[in-house]
Formats: sequence, structure tokens, C-alpha cells
Amino acid sequence: MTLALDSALALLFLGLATWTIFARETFASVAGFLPYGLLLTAVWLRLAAIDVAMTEAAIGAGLTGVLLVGAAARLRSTEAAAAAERPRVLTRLLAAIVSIAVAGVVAVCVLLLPPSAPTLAPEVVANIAATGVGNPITAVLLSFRAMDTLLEAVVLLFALIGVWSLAPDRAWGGRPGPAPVSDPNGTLTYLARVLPPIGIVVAVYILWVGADDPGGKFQGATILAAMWLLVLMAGLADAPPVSGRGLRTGLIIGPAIFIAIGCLGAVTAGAFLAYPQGHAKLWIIVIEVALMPSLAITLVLLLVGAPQRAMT
Amino acid sequence: MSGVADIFTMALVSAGGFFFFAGVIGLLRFPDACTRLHALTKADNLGLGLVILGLLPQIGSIQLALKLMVIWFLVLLASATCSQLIGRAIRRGDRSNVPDLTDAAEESR
Amino acid sequence: MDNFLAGASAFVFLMVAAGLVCVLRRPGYVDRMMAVQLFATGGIAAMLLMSASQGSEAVINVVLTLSILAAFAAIAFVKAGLVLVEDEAAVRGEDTGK
Amino acid sequence: MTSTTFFGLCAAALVGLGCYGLIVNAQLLRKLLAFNLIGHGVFLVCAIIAHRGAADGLGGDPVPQALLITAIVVAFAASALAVALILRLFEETGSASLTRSDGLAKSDTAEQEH
Repeated sequence: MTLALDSALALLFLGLATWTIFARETFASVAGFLPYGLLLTAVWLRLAAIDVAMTEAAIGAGLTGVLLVGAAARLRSTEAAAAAERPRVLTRLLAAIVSIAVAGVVAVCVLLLPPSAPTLAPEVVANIAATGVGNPITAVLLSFRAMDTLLEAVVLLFALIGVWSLAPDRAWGGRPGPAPVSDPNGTLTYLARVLPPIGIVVAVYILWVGADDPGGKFQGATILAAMWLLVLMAGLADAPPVSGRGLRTGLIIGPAIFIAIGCLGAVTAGAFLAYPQGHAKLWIIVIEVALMPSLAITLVLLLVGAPQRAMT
Repeated sequence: MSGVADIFTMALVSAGGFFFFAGVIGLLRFPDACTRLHALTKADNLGLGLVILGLLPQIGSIQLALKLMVIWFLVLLASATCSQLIGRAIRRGDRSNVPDLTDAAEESR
Repeated sequence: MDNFLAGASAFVFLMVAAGLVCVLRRPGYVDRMMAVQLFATGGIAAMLLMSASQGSEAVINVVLTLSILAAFAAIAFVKAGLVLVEDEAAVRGEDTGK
Repeated sequence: MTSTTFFGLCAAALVGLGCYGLIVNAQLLRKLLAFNLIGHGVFLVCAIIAHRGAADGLGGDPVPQALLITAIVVAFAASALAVALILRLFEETGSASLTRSDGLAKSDTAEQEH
């Protein structure tokens, strides 16, 4: 039965991937990409990577899909020109040969993996007690490899600076996205009023269980971001101008607290990002709670894109 | 007791599966977008509801059972909104019933 | 029991796949939107069955996250599609029913 | 065949599909989609390596899994930046592909169009 499940999953998964590549219009292709992300989540679950599944559900299936949907709708008018640009048969044949070769190499590598896999799991299990958290992935993310997580948060900020720097001169520092249009009696407006309170509760819950079970700040932040985006989409609120001081403070406060705690560790425990003995869990929770709102704001602003309207 | 619970689960999950099957038949056989939307939203949400109801006895704690109900509620809320928006799109005149959308793409070749 | 649930999960996945095939084969935005909505319901049912068959309780949290985000993504998609449909209707100069 | 190997072959297929799409599709957003597919293939291989390292009661090696979480987030950041670039290119030139509108097919016009 497990084999039947795996086969059904793989069939649907690869079918959707094929559709994404071969669909004629971009909008249709994105329509395949959204369910594809959902299936990828199922594949992570089959591979017992529950934390990864949750991240994929939040960021891969949710936010990336929405990002691509928005772009596909904006680029609708280029559809015909792009379709006319389809390469010739010879090019396509060569591309197919190259792709099959690459896929073959990857497949051979997968089949020839050594029978005894190297693993760091015993070391993580041996040292997890020192961190005080119960979820090994949280321990890796925020204690053993905290530097990676810090740089990840900073990378998101850099990406946001990159996006903002693409704004045209007239809209520099202005509001992203088109002006909100709201339909006070529409179902979408209703949903945008009902869902966010539930979403905020779920986001805080996911953050809180992240210490001992799969979950954590990124997943929680994504849900928060989705709720804000829903409100923007329904036209109940306008996107903030990106030059707002409060907004920018909110963006950097999380990473700033992370760095400050890292420096504190350098003074008290002798290494950057080392936590003082016995208080590791407290610091980890402080960092997670501080990072979540900043990450949520960053994700929303990455999704709404470069400013388009001048400040009024 | 677990025997009764298992039979309950099997019956309800099978019924849920049947409604998914019915939804697909509807999608295949119904002639226009509105009826297909009807098949999709009604049958699938009923199927999901039955599946969740059937899973309840298999779940150990009240907390997890409540989470399952929250999932059901969220999906119902979302799919009600979605189907309403799709219905509006149908009324505003999508050309899916007039087979010239692909022709427009062909012409530009 | 686990085998039954895994089988039911595979069955729902296959049903969703079949629905997807017939929805995606048709031209037009409305059918694309239906494809996404089909997945937001059927996909979550299949994943719930799958997680119950694996017997891991933490998986429920994943499905909970997914149900919020899939709802959000489906609505974003449908909203974008609706805007496109309305634009096309405006280009054709038809009465948009307002 | 174990499910690990099975999904490993899926990952290989995904990388192949992504490569093909990246080369053949002209529109930049489609290229971005294809690139995401390649990325997912690589993530899957990584997840398989993590799954094979299951030990001490854990379902998989937590270190590669934590790396995967970071990778998914960074991939999203990269996609967001790429989408912003594509949209700006579209605003400036009215086209969303790398071919110039005067019909001169050039593959290296990315810089010229900015």
C-alpha cells in the first residue's frame, strides 16, 4: 500500500512538473505550479522531513506560488510574443539530450550512494540537552548553526533592498502595488476580515510549538505575512510607503536583536552567538519571537515588490 | 471498541472517497463551467468532511481532533470564497465555453 | 488500518489527478482556477489520510499550516484570474454584468 | 526499490525537466519556474541524503534538514528578486524575454536591456 501511495504521489507530482514546463501559457503553467508545491510538501512528509514539509507548505507552496501568480498576471500581454519565440526543433532536441544527460547523471549518483550513509544525527542527539529545546531542527538552526540562520535573515533583507532599488525614480520610496480597490460587500472582503484573527493565532501557535515539535519562526512568519497580504488583496488596507521609519525599524529589529544577543554571547560565553550556560532555551525563544514579526514584514514587502506609486 | 471505531473510520473514509470520485465524474461529464463548479465544490467539500469525520476516532487526543475541525473549517471558508469568485469570473464572461482562446494564441504564431 | 488509510490516500490522490487532467485540458481561465481549487480541497484530504497512516501527530500542524496557506494561494490565484477575465471582457467591449 | 531511491529518481527527473524548461522556454518567468524546479530536484536529493542518515530515533539527519529550511527561504528571496527584475524589464521594454524586440536574436542582451 505504501508503494501504491508513493507511486500515486510521484505520478501526480511529475505530471504536474511536466505540465509546468510544457504548458502553453504562463498563467496555466503557474496554475500547475501551485498544486505542485502542495505535492512537494507531501513528498517531504513521506521522507520524514516534517519541519521541511512545513516550510515548503508555507513558503514554497504558498508564498512562491502567489509571487508567480502576480507576475504572470502582470506579464499577460507578453504571452503571444513569447509563444512566437519558441526555439527550433534542433534546439529543442539538443536541449532534450542535454537535460536527459543531466538527469541521468543525477539518477546514477542517487543509485550509487554508499550503503552506509554518513550522519550527524547521533551528535545532535548527544548535544541537544545543552540547548534545552526538544526539536533537533530548532537546535541546529538556532544553536549549532545559528550563524546560518542569522545570515538567512540578512539575505532576506538584502533581497528586499534589491527589490526596492528596482523602483522607478518617480515612485522612489513610495507605496508598492496598485491602489487598493475594495468591494465592501464581497466575499473576499468578508474572508479578509474573518481569516486574519484565526491566522494570527495559528502563527503564534506554530512559533510556540517550534521549540519541541516541528514549527518555528519562519513558518509562523509566513502565516502572518499571508494574512497581511490577504488584507491587502481585499483592498481593506493600503501597502505602506517603503520609506516609512516605523516600517524600516520593524524590518531590522529582529536581526538586530539576534546580532545583539550574538555579541552578548561573545562577551559572556567567549564566542559570537554562543549562549550563556544554562540559558540557551531562553535566548533561543527571545530570538525566535523577535525575528518573527520582522520576517513577516520582510516577506510581505518582498511579495508586493518594488514601489510603484509616489508618496502622497 | 477499537473494532467499532475502525469500522466507523473505514465506512466514512470510503464514503468520502466516493464523493471525490463523484466530483471527478461531474468534472468529466458536466457540460458547462457552472455545473462543473457545482460538482467540484459540493462533492469535494463533502468528501473532505467525511474523511475528517472518519479520521476523528483514529486520533488519540481531543486537542488533535479540534485541530482537524479547524482544518475543515478553514478549507470550507476558503473554498466557499474561491467558488464565489470563480462563479463571478464565469458570469463576467470567460471564453472557456467558446473555443477561441487557443485560436488567439495560434494566430500569433 | 494504516494500510487502508494509505490506500485511501493514494485513491484520493489519483482522483485529484484525474480531475486535474480533465480540468487542465480545457482552455480558459475558469478551468485553471478550478484546478487550483480542486487541489486545495482534495490535496488536503489526501494529505490528512497520508499523515494518519504514518501515525505522526506533528504532521497535523503541517496540514494546518498548509490549509491556511493553500487557501490563501488559491484565493490569490482566483483573484488574479478574475482580474484577467474582467480585462478581457472589457477589451471585447461587452457588458460586464456590473 | 526503497521509497528513498524512488524519490531520488523523481528528483533526477525533476532536474532534467527543469533544465529543459530553462533552455527552451523564452519567457523569463517560465525560466524562473524551471529554475525553481531544478532547485526542488536538488533539495530532494539533499532530503534523501538526510533520510538515509536516520539514526537514534530521528526520522532523518537534522543537519541537512535544517540546511534545507534555510535553502527554501533563500530560494524564495532569490525568486522574489528575480520577479522584481523581470517586471522592471517588462516596464522598460514591454517584453519579458531576452530576445530584442527588433528581431535580432541575441542571447546575451540581459545587460543591454537595463
